[in-house]
Amino acid sequence: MRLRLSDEDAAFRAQMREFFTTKVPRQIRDAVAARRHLTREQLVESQQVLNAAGLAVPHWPVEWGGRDWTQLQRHIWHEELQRAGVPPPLSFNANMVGPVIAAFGSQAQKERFLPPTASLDIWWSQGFSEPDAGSDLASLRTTAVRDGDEFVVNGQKTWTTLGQYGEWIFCLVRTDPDAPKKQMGISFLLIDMTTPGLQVRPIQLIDGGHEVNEVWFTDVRVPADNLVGELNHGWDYAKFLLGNERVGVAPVGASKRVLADAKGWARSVDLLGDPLVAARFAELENELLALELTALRVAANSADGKADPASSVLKLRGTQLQQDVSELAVDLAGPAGVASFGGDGSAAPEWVRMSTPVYLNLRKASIYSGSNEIQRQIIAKTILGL
Amino acid sequence: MRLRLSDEDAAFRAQMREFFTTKVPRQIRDAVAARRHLTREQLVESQQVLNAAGLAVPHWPVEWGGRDWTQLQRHIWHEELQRAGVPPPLSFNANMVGPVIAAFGSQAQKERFLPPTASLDIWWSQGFSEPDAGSDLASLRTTAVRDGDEFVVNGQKTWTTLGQYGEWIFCLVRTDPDAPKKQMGISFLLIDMTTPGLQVRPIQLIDGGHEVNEVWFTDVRVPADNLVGELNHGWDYAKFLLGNERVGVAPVGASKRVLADAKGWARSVDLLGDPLVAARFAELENELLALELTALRVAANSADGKADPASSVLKLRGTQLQQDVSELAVDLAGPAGVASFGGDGSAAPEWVRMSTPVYLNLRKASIYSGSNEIQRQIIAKTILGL
Amino acid sequence: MDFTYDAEQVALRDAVRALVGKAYGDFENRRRVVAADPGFDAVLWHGLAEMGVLGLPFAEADGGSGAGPVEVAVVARELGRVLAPEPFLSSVVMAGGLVAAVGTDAQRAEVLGALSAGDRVLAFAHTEPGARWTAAAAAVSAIRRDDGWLVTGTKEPVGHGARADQLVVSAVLPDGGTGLFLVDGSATGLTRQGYPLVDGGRAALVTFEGTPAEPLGEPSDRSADIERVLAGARIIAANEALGAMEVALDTTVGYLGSRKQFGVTLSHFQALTFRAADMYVSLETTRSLVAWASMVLAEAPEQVIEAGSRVGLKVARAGRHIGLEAIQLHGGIGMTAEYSIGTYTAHLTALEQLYGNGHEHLGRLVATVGDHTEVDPLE
Amino acid sequence: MDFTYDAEQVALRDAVRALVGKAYGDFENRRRVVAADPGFDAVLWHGLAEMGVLGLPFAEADGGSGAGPVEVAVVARELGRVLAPEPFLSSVVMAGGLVAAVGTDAQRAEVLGALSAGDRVLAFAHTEPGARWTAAAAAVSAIRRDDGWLVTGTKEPVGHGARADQLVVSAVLPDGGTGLFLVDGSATGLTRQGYPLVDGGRAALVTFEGTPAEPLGEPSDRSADIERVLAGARIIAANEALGAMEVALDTTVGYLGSRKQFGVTLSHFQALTFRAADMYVSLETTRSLVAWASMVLAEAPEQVIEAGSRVGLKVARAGRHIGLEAIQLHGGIGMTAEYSIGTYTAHLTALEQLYGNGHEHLGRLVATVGDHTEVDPLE
Repeated sequence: MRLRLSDEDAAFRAQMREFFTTKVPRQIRDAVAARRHLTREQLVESQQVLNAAGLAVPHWPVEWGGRDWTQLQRHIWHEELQRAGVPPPLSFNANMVGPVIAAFGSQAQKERFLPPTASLDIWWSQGFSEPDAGSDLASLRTTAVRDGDEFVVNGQKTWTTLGQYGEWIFCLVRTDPDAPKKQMGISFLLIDMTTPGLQVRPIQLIDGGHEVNEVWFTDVRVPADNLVGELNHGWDYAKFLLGNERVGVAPVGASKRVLADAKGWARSVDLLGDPLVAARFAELENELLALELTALRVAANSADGKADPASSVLKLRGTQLQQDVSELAVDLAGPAGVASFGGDGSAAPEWVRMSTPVYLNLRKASIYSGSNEIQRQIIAKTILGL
Repeated sequence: MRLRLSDEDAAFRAQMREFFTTKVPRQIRDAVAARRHLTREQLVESQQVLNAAGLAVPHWPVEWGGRDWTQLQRHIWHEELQRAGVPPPLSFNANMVGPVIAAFGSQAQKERFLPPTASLDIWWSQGFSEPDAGSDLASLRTTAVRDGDEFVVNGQKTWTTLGQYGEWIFCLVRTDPDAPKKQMGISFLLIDMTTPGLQVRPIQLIDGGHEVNEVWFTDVRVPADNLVGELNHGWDYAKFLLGNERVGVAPVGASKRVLADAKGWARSVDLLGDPLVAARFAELENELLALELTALRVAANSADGKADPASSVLKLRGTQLQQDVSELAVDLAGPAGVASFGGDGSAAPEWVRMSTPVYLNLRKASIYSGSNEIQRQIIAKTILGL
Repeated sequence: MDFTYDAEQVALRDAVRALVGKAYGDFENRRRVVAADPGFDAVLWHGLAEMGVLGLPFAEADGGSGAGPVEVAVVARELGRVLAPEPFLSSVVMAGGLVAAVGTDAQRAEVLGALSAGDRVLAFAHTEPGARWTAAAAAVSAIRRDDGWLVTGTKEPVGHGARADQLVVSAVLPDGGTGLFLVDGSATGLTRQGYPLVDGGRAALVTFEGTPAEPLGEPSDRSADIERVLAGARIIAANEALGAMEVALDTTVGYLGSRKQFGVTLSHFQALTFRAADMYVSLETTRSLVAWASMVLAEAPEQVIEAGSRVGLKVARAGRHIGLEAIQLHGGIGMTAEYSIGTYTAHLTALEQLYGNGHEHLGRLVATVGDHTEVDPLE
Repeated sequence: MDFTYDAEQVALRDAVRALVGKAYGDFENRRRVVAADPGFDAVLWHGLAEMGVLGLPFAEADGGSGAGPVEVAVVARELGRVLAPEPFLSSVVMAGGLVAAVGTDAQRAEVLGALSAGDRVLAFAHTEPGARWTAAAAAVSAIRRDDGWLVTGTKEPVGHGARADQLVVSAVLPDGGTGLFLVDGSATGLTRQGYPLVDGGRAALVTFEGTPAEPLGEPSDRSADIERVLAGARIIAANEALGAMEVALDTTVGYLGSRKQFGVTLSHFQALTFRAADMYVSLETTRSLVAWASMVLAEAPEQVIEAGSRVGLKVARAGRHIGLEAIQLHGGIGMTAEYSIGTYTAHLTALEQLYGNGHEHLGRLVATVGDHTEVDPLE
């Protein structure tokens, strides 16, 4: 057992911290600290700054821009990024479609897609969930029927996060409706979102924001070259995509940053000295420490490359704590918390105004990307054998 | 809506309070306040004081010692009893076998059993649960086979609370193993515990006490006259027994009394002024108030005689709060809480010494008499229709 | 002791339910209404006036119908069930309540008459930037000028403050203490910037700069009246929250019973139905405490402030429990503004912010926990 | 940064596991041992000594084996897994730890040598009636008499205080401050009344009446040493609690997978398996914090007191969560002393009481929460 980082890792950490706090434009990091929705331009600019320095997709194959880092280094990279308020590289690009194309795509697909995916010159959307296929994803019904050199896609996807900015969308589509199991007969298709018949409709969320969308496909024609890997093997690629991340599953760094900021907020309303408030800080700080150490433990000890079951723990507990921190902020905000949409017409500080929309928005954290019920299911079945 | 008790009910309340705090021997009430296990003699004496005044079995038919009280009066009786630290009449007698015999027994059974059941001249035990029939009670396997004028009983019952004092035991036994449903083919039998072949074995609990027992039946011969009601209809009587109580399901009065005493304990260790401790008192007091009002609401508004689904709410929440209060006591006790078995060899006050065994013992509250999981099941199915 | 509505109260409940149900039974309609200023339905507001609802708590001599707090509670619960965005709480219960409590005969007749008739919307301009549910004013002060009074300073958030025709304003008096004043919506030196809340409600930043103001009753310290009326409003708000929680649970139960995943309805997943059962326990115990507090408001004025904190704490705890579980048990659809459930949660949050959150009420109860041995609702 | 045991630590773990497993792998055997005084197995105690376990934390010059806190933690976790009742924490970690910290060369060699050899059981007589985990003594004082010192007063609870051959006693010094003394088990004026704890452990009320005592090291204020050794003991106790929680969860999972109700195993009830999943989350995050605190104890002495409270809080929360759920998920059998699970819960409770409960540790963290912006385990 060893508490301290090796000299090499400590230097790596200092280097990351230096880069993130000096090279990524301050107004972007300020927007993150203020818990605002970022603009498309801000997200693109930030990722391009990272990518230019080789820091956007470190977990990709080296050939395509990855770095041969240890899991611990990836963890440090991700924590420092959050700590500095740098928006993480767009997950659909960096963590989802990129690794799938790198692992299962054709050479032509790799060459065509991976560089602009890393640089966010292509903005990807995710086309997985459907109105009747949420936690039960495998029951999806969007179809792709082969017609010559093309697939013809019909159906509807939903919960497409930031789909309004999307240029391409990677979709799970049903290519064999007669397959014996519903997990079979699904393929992984890349679709240009400017193709005729594809329509994006916004869904307004309870925080008033526009973050997710429905995507409708009506006879959308997709070149057969855009099939990734083998026909009817899409479920395997989806599982790979959903299961291969071990770093960054729990938003520890971001929650710690918000909690640290919240101490300042509490001071500003004379509540940090209130024992009942201080107790919530102390409990949250301790639980976040335990979670951070769990993430570190997973990262530091995963040299054997086994998929680590603890990712469900990180996701489950990480989102709970993220939500708890947001709830504390609402309580600190007090009556002025109602002024969320007051803008300059309100005397309330920005942290107060953001508190309620963020609190409501973060309800998604325990629903999206495998709800916490799904995580408990995974823990009970896979880890505990129940 | 009306907040105040009617003059009549207020007078009734005062009368109950007067009786309980003056007629029931102080050393018995002190033992309850000290959270000690009561002796058999104390329980018998207390119930006989109540019974002599017509206050032991008020919910029975008037003919057999009951009082024609409203549900609200029964509620007041029960709350004042707990408030004064009077042990409630033995549940097996007063709430279980008594009402069953009164409702379904023969005239001879009523005459023979009801008076000594009310006066605790017969101490009843309950023979329902079995090692493989806990929450799933209907799967019980103890058999009773008719042989002439007798039943021959074989099997094992468990969790027989205070069975070491038992003189008679009322049992659910399987009389028709071939019945199409397991709920059918069960009968309700009264058994003299001195009958040869009946053996009681103590089970030590985690608080060190001896409160429950196993009861073994080996060719125990029971007169057929001791069958209550009809053969193979025992499940109906058990449901009646388990479902007919609406008053006293939640131990609100007792929890309130302990919480009030705990304020004194907290003062004695200089912790009532600690905001984190005071907050626990304030939360518990508020939740107990809400629960007491719920019990009152059920009692005051149940004139229509419908079985009230809220009894599951009262049981579930009542036991949670009872356990929470006991947990607070452990925290107040601090290091000296380990001295549970120190007796006079310890300098710790009795409340400190009792804190841990009581806390552990009360884990039973959410397990016995329909576990809290069963209560949630009832709420989900019966009330919410899920 | 009786926890049930009497026949007239049931009739009132049914009438209000029918009226607001017609307006907002379709959630899409509510979305439309709150999307545009003033954020409520003027026609429905007049309908409520015609039904006598807006004058319920006021004496007949003042233009009201002289009903009691329980009737007001009945109305609030129905408004809560459909998230009716009308300014009943802010205008009738709080601002109107203060006019009734401290206004002169003439003020009561004039202001409450117009309010009861639905012809005038009031607002209570009291909370100040940075203040936390206090009864005293600090950032707005009043000075006497020859023939009248002027108020200066900032209030926020003021519920429905931009739309209000007339404001009841709390202000520091020249000799200290918090006085109450009436300010006309068209007064000089009055600036109002309105905005929507996350639940579709409305509030405003209201600035006074030497704005003419008329003392409500005598210009003396009214902080005790404010505290009492605020506590009463908390109890009425708790009824509104209760209505919202009832429907939030019903909606969730309906969803669990109909939404299919993995080939069966969600009601086949015990982990979910048990959580619904726990929500029901929260709801039932809240129902009891809300009923008790409403009866205290009607019968035991000396206990109203304590009852306000007790019900405030319980509603805060239950509102979060039920509101957050309702979204989680719905999953993705619970996050959308198009579907109702998330707005129920948002509204429960806004009610806490406007009437005091759990931390606030717990703090108040903590301060008095050593003063009594037990809490006895029957004494 | 490395959270794993090295090869030697794994070997130590396996050796201890084998030894204590032979003694207590059968829970009935543990029941037998704790039923009679002294409440532990003298043969096993010597076995641990022979294995070098009792001298682990002490320098070789003092008769120990000069290992570090991580090795001590490894042992405690294994003892926790089988609820071994031997006085490792009280005798070796606390009393022995103080002798190592402040004893003279001669005292260290004499006392720690005998302790390491299994020939002498120590106890730390420190907690006083009514005291709550403080480092200072108040109810026992020491006076100097010609040729030596005498101590007078009462200590309780003293872990294994009745059986101990020698006591390390904290006492108020004539000039103030808390000194440490050695008192022989056969000293005059020493009265000990031992009793069992709910988990089968042992403690005692210990009374000194002018009892001869030998200063441990110089008779000066040792409260800082006591605080530091207590914090270290908390971290070792957390390892013992972790071992107990691991087995409590395993046992519960095993029960859910095998116990049948309604014709199927309990593992078919999602409401139960999800709760087991939440227990696992508690366990895994506790595991991480315990490992961290153990490394702090080994590498960062200046952080030990804070780490003791952090791990104390986490272990208290997780211990209650896992301990209480373990009983509830077992149902009736979880209430019985014959089956193991309830005793795991009782032991977790006793560890909190002896080493500081959640309220205590939370209070300590609350006092310092404003002193730092964030907690960074990598700094």
